[in-house]
Amino acid sequence: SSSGSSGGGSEHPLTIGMPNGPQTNNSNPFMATSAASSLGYAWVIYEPLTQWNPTQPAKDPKPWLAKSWKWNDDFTSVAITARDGVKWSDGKPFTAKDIAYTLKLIKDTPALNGNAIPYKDISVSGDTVTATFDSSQLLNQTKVLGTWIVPEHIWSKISDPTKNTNQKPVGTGPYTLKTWSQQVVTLERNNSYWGGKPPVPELRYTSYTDNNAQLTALLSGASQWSYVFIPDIEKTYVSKSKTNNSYQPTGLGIDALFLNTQKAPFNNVAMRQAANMVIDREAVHTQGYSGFKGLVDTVTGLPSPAGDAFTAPEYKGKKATVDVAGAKKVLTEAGYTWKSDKLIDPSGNPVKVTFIDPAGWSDYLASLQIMSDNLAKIGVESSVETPTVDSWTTAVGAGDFQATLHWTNTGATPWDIYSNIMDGTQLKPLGEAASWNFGRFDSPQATTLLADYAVNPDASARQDDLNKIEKIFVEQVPAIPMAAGPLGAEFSTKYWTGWPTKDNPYAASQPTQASAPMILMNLKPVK
Amino acid sequence: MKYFLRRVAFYLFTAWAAITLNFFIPRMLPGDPVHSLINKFQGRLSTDAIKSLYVLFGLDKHTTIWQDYITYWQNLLHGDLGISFTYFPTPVSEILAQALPWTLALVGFSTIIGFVLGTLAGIGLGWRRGTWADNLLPIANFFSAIPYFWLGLIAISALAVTVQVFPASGGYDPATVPGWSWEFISGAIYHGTLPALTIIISSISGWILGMRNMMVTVSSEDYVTVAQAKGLPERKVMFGYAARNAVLPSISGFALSLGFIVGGTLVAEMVFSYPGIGYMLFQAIGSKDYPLMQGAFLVVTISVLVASMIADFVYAFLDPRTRVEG
Amino acid sequence: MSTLHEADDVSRGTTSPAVLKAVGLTKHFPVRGPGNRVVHAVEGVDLELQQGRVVALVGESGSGKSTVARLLAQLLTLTKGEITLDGTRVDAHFGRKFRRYCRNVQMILQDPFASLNPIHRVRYVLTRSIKIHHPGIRRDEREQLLGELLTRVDLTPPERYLEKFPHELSGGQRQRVAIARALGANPRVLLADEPVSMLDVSIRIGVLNLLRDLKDRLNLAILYITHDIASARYFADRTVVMYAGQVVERGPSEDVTQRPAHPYTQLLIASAPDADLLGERAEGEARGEPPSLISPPSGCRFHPRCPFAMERCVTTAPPIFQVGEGQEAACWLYAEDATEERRAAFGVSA
Amino acid sequence: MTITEPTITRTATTKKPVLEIRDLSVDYGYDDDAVHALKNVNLTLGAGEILGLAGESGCGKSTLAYAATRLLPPPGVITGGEVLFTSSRDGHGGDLLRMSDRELRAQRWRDTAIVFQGSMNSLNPVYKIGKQLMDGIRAHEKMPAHAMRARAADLLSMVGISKDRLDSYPHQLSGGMRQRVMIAMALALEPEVVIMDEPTTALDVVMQRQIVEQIMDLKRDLGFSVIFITHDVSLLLELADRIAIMYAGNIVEDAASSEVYHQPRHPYTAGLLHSFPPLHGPRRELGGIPGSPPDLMALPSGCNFHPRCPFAFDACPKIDPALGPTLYGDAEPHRSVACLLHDPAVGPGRLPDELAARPAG
Amino acid sequence: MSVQADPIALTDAASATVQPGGGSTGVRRKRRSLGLLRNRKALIGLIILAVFLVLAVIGPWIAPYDPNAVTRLSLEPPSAAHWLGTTNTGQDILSQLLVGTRGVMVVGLLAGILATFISVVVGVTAGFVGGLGDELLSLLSNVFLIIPALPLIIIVAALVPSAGGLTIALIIAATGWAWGSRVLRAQTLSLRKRDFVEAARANGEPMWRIIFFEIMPNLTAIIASGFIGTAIFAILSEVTLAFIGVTSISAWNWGTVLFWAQSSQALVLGAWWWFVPAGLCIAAVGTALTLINFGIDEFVNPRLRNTAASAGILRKKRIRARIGFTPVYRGAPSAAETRDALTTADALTPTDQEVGA
Ligand SMILES: Nc1ncnc2c1ncn2[C@@H]1O[C@H](COP(=O)(O)OP(=O)(O)OP(=O)(O)O)[C@@H](O)[C@H]1O
Ligand SMILES: Nc1ncnc2c1ncn2[C@@H]1O[C@H](COP(=O)(O)OP(=O)(O)OP(=O)(O)O)[C@@H](O)[C@H]1O
Ligand SMILES: [Mg+2]
Ligand SMILES: [Mg+2]
Repeated sequence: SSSGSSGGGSEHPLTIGMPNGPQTNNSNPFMATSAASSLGYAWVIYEPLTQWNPTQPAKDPKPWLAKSWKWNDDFTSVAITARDGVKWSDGKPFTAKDIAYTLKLIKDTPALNGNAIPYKDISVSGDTVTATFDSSQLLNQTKVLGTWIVPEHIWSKISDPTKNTNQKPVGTGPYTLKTWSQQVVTLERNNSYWGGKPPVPELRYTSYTDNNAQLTALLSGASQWSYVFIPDIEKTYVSKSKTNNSYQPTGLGIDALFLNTQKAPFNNVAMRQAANMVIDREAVHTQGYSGFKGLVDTVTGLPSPAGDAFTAPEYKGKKATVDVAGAKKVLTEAGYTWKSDKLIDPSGNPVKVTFIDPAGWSDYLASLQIMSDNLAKIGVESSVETPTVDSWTTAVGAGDFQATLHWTNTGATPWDIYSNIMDGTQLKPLGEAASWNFGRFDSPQATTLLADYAVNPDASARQDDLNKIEKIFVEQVPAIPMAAGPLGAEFSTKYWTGWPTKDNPYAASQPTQASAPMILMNLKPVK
Repeated sequence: MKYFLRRVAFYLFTAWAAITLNFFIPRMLPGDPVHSLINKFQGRLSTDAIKSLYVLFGLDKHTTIWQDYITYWQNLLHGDLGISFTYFPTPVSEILAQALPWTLALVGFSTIIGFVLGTLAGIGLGWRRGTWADNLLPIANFFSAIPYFWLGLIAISALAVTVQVFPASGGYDPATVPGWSWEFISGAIYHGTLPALTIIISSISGWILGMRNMMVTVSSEDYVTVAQAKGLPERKVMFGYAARNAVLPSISGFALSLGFIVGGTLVAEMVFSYPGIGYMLFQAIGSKDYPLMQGAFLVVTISVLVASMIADFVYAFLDPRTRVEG
Repeated sequence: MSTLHEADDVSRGTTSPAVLKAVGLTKHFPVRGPGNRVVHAVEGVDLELQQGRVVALVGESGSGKSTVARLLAQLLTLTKGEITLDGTRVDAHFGRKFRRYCRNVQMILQDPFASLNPIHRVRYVLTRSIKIHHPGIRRDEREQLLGELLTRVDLTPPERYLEKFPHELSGGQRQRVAIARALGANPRVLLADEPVSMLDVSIRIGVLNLLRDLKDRLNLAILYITHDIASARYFADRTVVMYAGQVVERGPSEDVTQRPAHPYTQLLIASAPDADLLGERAEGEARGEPPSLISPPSGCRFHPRCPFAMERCVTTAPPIFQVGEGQEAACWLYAEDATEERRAAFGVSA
Repeated sequence: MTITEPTITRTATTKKPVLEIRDLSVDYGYDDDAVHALKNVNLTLGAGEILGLAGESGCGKSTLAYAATRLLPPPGVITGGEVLFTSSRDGHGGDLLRMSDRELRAQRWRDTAIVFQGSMNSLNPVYKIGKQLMDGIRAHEKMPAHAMRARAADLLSMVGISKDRLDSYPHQLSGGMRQRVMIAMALALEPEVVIMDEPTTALDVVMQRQIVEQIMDLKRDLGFSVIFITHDVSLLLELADRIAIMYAGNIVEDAASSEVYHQPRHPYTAGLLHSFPPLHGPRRELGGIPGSPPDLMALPSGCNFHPRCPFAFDACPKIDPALGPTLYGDAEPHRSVACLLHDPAVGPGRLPDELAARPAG
Repeated sequence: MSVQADPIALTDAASATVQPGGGSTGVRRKRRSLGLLRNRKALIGLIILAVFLVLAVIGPWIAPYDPNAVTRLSLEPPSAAHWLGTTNTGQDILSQLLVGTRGVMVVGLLAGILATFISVVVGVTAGFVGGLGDELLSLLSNVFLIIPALPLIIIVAALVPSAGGLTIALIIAATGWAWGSRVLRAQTLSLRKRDFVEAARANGEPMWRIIFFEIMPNLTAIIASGFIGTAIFAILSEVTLAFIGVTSISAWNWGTVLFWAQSSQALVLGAWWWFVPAGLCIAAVGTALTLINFGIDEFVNPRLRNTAASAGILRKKRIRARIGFTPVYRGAPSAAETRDALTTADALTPTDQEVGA
């Protein structure tokens, strides 16, 4: 069932699985809801302007459909030069006009502007497109340049791109859609790919209904590449066969225990610090997350190694460790007492904590249970509540919680993490829905620093800002970092090698990331 | 005739009630599809997207519920079930059309097999009651008392994981392309076997027990004794006289219990990751995908109604007494 | 063999005033379904019950006997007609008024197995009856009354029966309990709807004798419903014969059974098994099925089965004609101008 | 305590026997507290005879009929005896209680047919009556379909139902018609013995009369023998050649019907006759039988009837009488009675007036 | 659930035997009052149920560990310390099951009681009032019967912010009453036409007393059986909902245990001790309840009863009780008889034995 060409290499198709449930025939790359996005094959059809490696965020992006680009000083304008010799899979040439068309499409269709980029003006001259913005895009560089490009000659004929399922996608990528069915989407090699002949003859994307099914498929070899939660991955998956591999690097986005700084007991900084000192991140990592999400044990909350370049010198290499005695000391100094092993706050009330996360989020809940167990060591009575997702969303937004495990956005810099947790611009009174800073952390200093970091073009001044932000984070403990979302994948080296690994971390390895074509072009058949 | 009219009126009313219920319940659900989507991605979808998603899903407009209800009916009558949020912008009808055949095949097949086998077994057990056959009852009893999903899990664990006889999930062989090819169909049958088997096992015991009790009851009716007195062959007495009458309550029970059965297969589809409508419904509920939820529930309900209508008419066909009396 | 002779005399006269009187009793049951069809279960029945007398109501199954009884007991609402108790019109189906009526008129049902709730002991059944109809009675009086009731129906000693459940009693005993329950109200009228037809042959007579005894002692008016015309002759002073919801003949029991006037009564009597008539029986002339009560035959309802049917029988319903002393029949054969036909039918002039 | 039954069954019939029931015993229940519903019952049906079986409700009439045809439903179990069928036409036959399933099936309906108590439930509600008439024929005879249908139509018209009723369902017929259909069905294969269990009880007198007359006519035409079960003694007196009276699982008297009527020999029979008010003739006071019908679970000792018997004497509670000759012995060769009054050994040697009417001949 | 004087059974039993004379019925009465307990199936069911009810009460106290307590002992197979092993977070599974018993029982019973209440109110009313009211109420229950319950429950459960035990019980009750009400309606309808109701009315008994003292007591068996049926439905629904993660999983019940097992991929990890015992517990309770219901069925319907009770004797005596071929049993076969029997047929099968050919 492969597309003809022989030549010594393996003719094995690559089977890619995702545990995303049934899909519909929808290859609209703009929709997170489309099968193309959900399974990831959008990225092997449509390609971005540049390839940015989130596992090494400090590094510059790699040119992809853009040959080169240039930002102005205050990051309100970018000039992008299109690569030559690229063809759409229908044979039409790819030009800067296509880039301009795509950016305009995003600009004119708010529903497609998923990154909320404030485009102002887009113009073409020759092979260069210039886009201007309403504000500094210093933080959004990768998002602007990560945009995938669609062909103007096709999309301009689509009446409403937000309602289009794009069932015959035409892109520049190394593969083209061959057949689509609910369970298997088959892509075949694009023989006129600008980057050369893709080594894998055929890709088969399968959507498994849930994690169990996906894991079973991985174990049986039915899936060769996937990204799925696997508990105790070493034992469960990797050790099962010597061709089973997993590489789970992290990016700059974390799971943190958001503490409500405007509600007892975490309105008392001593209490937050003490909690930070007794929670066993190692246990949360191994048992709560079953070792799946990356351990974040830096004091700054920045995952290592992705965040190492951004860590303040004073915190470099510093790890958060369990220190019950230290925690008790902090509490005693702050006026806390114990009565028959129960912690009593300075105003004489016993300290009680309710953790909250939605029913069904088993890794979060298991982690919360561990934390709750940890807090018992300093005499805090705690429980875990599990509302429905919706009431949790509402409660967390309104600040109606004491502590919840929640993620942050993933960005090119630590700004997203800290802003999501501490930014005063997101601060809302209790009871009003906030989209971030759920803990109502109110530090004008942090707010100013974050704002400056977002626009200041001077690199060292920015690092300075960051150092100060980190200091506030470490001392004030607005949240307790726990784990970092993995950007990795499980893959089999039975037929193909050349995957990103710890030693060669050239890309985030999930099949649903924009880096997929880069990885695919890097694969080599196993003899 | 009157009987039929009454039944049809009843089904129309039930359909109306279900459709209306179907309209109002999702609207009372808290939360919205955008946040559900964000939550589903747990950080992998940037919160920047929230605004664009609201626009995308058309949730930035406000209408009264009454207007909505009218529009809902209008659309429904035009066969328009709206656009799914989860699979935006795929129309719900398309998603359902894709899922329905699987469910129909799986549920229809296993329900009918379960019913037929269970009824036959019940006939046998009821006819030979007081013999060793009675020892089978506790087994049937046990199977009727275990939760379906658990049976499914055990079956997967035993027959798909430990001994890999059957695939653990899916509706057909991923290596094949859906179509009327033998490869595909045999794969689909192969994939459907384990779910079907578990559905049959868990539903069969109910039919067995019900049918057996009816057989025992009917067997002591005079007309069965008369049939024996006439010296009819055993087979004829057993099927033509005893079973033929004993099956009547089962059939009307079948009509009414379809709702339960369909509920059960929803779980089956979830456990076996079967690409059917029940799974869709469950997904839709999770992601606050009202249009899909409504569509799936509607289809499920309407299929139950249609099936039970058929069962009703089969009953009327089998029982001459209903045909004249109200 | 002679005890009943006086009864014969009373049955002819209607001197004593009626306790319960029904005039033009009519009951139509609506039929489910399209149209306003009804079952004409009872149509224009007149009935009179007198103190110390037994009136038997005979007729084939479905002729409306039970419906008459239930109408008289006010368990059903009348479609037409009126019921008077001691000359006052009654029309109450629930509440205090109904209970007052019940105190006077009590009913006994056909099936003693079904008319006692299996979950209640005899004591409960009788206590309820006493409590309903003697409100505010003292406890010891009540106990005494219980004993009396059981003794009155020959269930002695009473203690032996008080704590029994119905299933522990024989059919005859159950029917006695049912009678005792009715007597608990101290009624003046007993409506007995086939009170012995479900009982074993050997104990039927016992219950009937008991009822007759009670009638004499308590001066009860009894409506005795039966399809066994021989037992009507045995037990009742007057007999009323019903056919398809209408009264076709009435009169002193002896006259009605020995000299039936209406062709239907004649058929009924000819059909009843009687060993004494062995061999004398002529083959039954009247065949056919009871008529539909939803669309009853025009004219005389018996005409499709009547061997003597005439033209006017088909068109016009016959009024009641006097045929003898106290005996009446609703049949055109007894019209003044029908002597010819009468002779043709019976050979001799009546 | 009990007298051992006579070794030779006393045949009360004068005709050649077609069905002989010997020492038939039946229990309901399988364990020790089973109800002994029939105890060593003997009964003989002569060819062409109508044998009436009367007695109170629950005395075992139906049990006898069903046990003799092995149609007794669980928990009934036959614990002894034999039921001999001997064809009066070609002499074939055998003991029904020792036949295998197959033999029994073949024998049923062809030799012995049965009309059940309560016709309402005797017809399969889901089949047309034509089909039900025909499948009995089909099971025993090879016949083309149209011939079978014609036969079914004949049968219907034989019992006075028009043949277009073949396509009716049972619920479309009235009670009387259903009962006639049952009779027609029983006669489908022209059996030699027809057992009728209260075929008319549910019907009113007019209908009962019609059906009884019909049965008499058919019997005259087809010459089968009938066991006619009812508790209406007066009907039997008219109808039957011979009557057997049952009480509490035993036959207590077996005699020609006129003898039963005019010269009852058993106190129970006499009492029974005193329970029917006469329709004609002088009105007389009736006493019925005191006491209540027996409970098979707790039967009185000795003669089961003794607690209700006006003539009981000291031996009655001790000895269980067997069916034997009357006190008049050979003067009444064809009748038998189970009463100690008739037993010269223990009885008083003379009968009370009520039971002492001299034998007719 | 009252065992005493089941009325339906009594009516049937009474009419099945001859009307017993005034004589000694003491033995029979005693036997009957033990009624349900004499039924082996029901007895076994009651015993199992009792065990779980006791566990529901004392479970939290006898649980060896705190079911929430996290330890480092991930996925330990059963051992002396952890009889049923541990979860991936090192929680003791036995403790979870013990603590979770109460949740299951309470929801099952609560939902059963609520649903039974609704079904009694609707069913008896519909059966008793008749006419239009009956039509409407029957329509309502038929609609509820036919609308797929589980999807509806899932949707409704998603509607409430935190679906705890009480809520779930309410929802299940709201969707699970229809069957019971149908049965009760039919029964009430037939009871209403019974003579004893008519007789009570003719005696002057007020309407409410007729409903509550004459009709309702006769429905006990059906109500009990409906209650048990709903309880089974409720328990299965509850664990199913917990399993698919629709309801709150903070309170332990067997469904929650299974939810955790499933979401932590216990199946794949081979941790059978995590999901097998919970499933068996559910099955045990379910079986117990069905057994009790069978007992009630056999109690109510004498036709179902008699052989069940005497199966052992039948086997011993080698009698096969069946319709249309009454067995002939002539006592334990003597040597001679057996030889006789052997002459024509193989005496080994009970059929031949009973025919004795
Ligand atoms: N509630 C009712 N609704 C409709 N029709 C009824 C009702 N009750 C009685 N009937 C009809 O009224 C007619 C007379 O019935 P009723 O019970 O009075 O007869 P009956 O003479 O007592 O008969 P039986 O001897 O069988 O008791 C019958 O045709 C019956 O079908
Ligand atoms: N299934 C049974 N279990 C126990 N005893 C039974 C059973 N069936 C019948 N009997 C008993 O057997 C005895 C005989 O019953 P049978 O039906 O033969 O009486 P019958 O004379 O036909 O009465 P009827 O006139 O009421 O039809 C009765 O006392 C009855 O109680
Ligand atoms: Mg009546
Ligand atoms: Mg009988």
